[in-house]
Amino acid sequence: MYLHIDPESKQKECPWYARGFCKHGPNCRNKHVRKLVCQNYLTGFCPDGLNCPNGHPKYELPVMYNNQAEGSSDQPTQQP
Amino acid sequence: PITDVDLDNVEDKPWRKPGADITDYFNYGFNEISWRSYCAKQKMLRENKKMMGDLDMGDF
Amino acid sequence: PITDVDLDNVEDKPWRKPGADITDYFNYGFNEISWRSYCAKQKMLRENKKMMGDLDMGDF
Ligand SMILES: [Zn+2]
Ligand SMILES: [Zn+2]
Repeated sequence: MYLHIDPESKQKECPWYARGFCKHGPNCRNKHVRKLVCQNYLTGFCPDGLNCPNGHPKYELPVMYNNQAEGSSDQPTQQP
Repeated sequence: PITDVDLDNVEDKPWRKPGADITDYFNYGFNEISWRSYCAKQKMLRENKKMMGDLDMGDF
Repeated sequence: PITDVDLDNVEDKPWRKPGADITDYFNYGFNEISWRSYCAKQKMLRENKKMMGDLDMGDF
């Protein structure tokens, strides 16, 4: 991997990748944390919630990213 | 499968707690009520399919 | 929501290129096909639910 992106800036987990897909791939400014998917959550319900060892790909992006549905930028817009 | 798990058997229903995010537990916008009805429907479909499997599918 | 990201609008689909690592783009073992069907399931179940909301849920 070419570290032309400062690894320091990769500290934050990428919200798009955490939801399943990020179009920036290896060039993303955020960290792509690879996980296994929770089959229960994929079916529709997982009783373990946040304690589940596997990933729950959420549908909605965090509020601060909502104006960037296309993932056009990896920098969150600061909401007042 | 998870659709056979009765929500009544899930102890202390953590998604109901204050501050809990229901989307940590339910996907596809389900809540307790809609998830129950979805599971019931899935069960019905499975049973229907089993019954159909006992028939000659060539008739359909 | 994440389903607003249309794969068809992603120019030149870099994950298809030789040498590309698809797991840089797709998490959870998704690929283009399974990701599209996951998004379709999201849309379908959420739209269904909206329709069901207009009915009396007691019927289900
Ligand atoms: Zn990313
Ligand atoms: Zn889970």
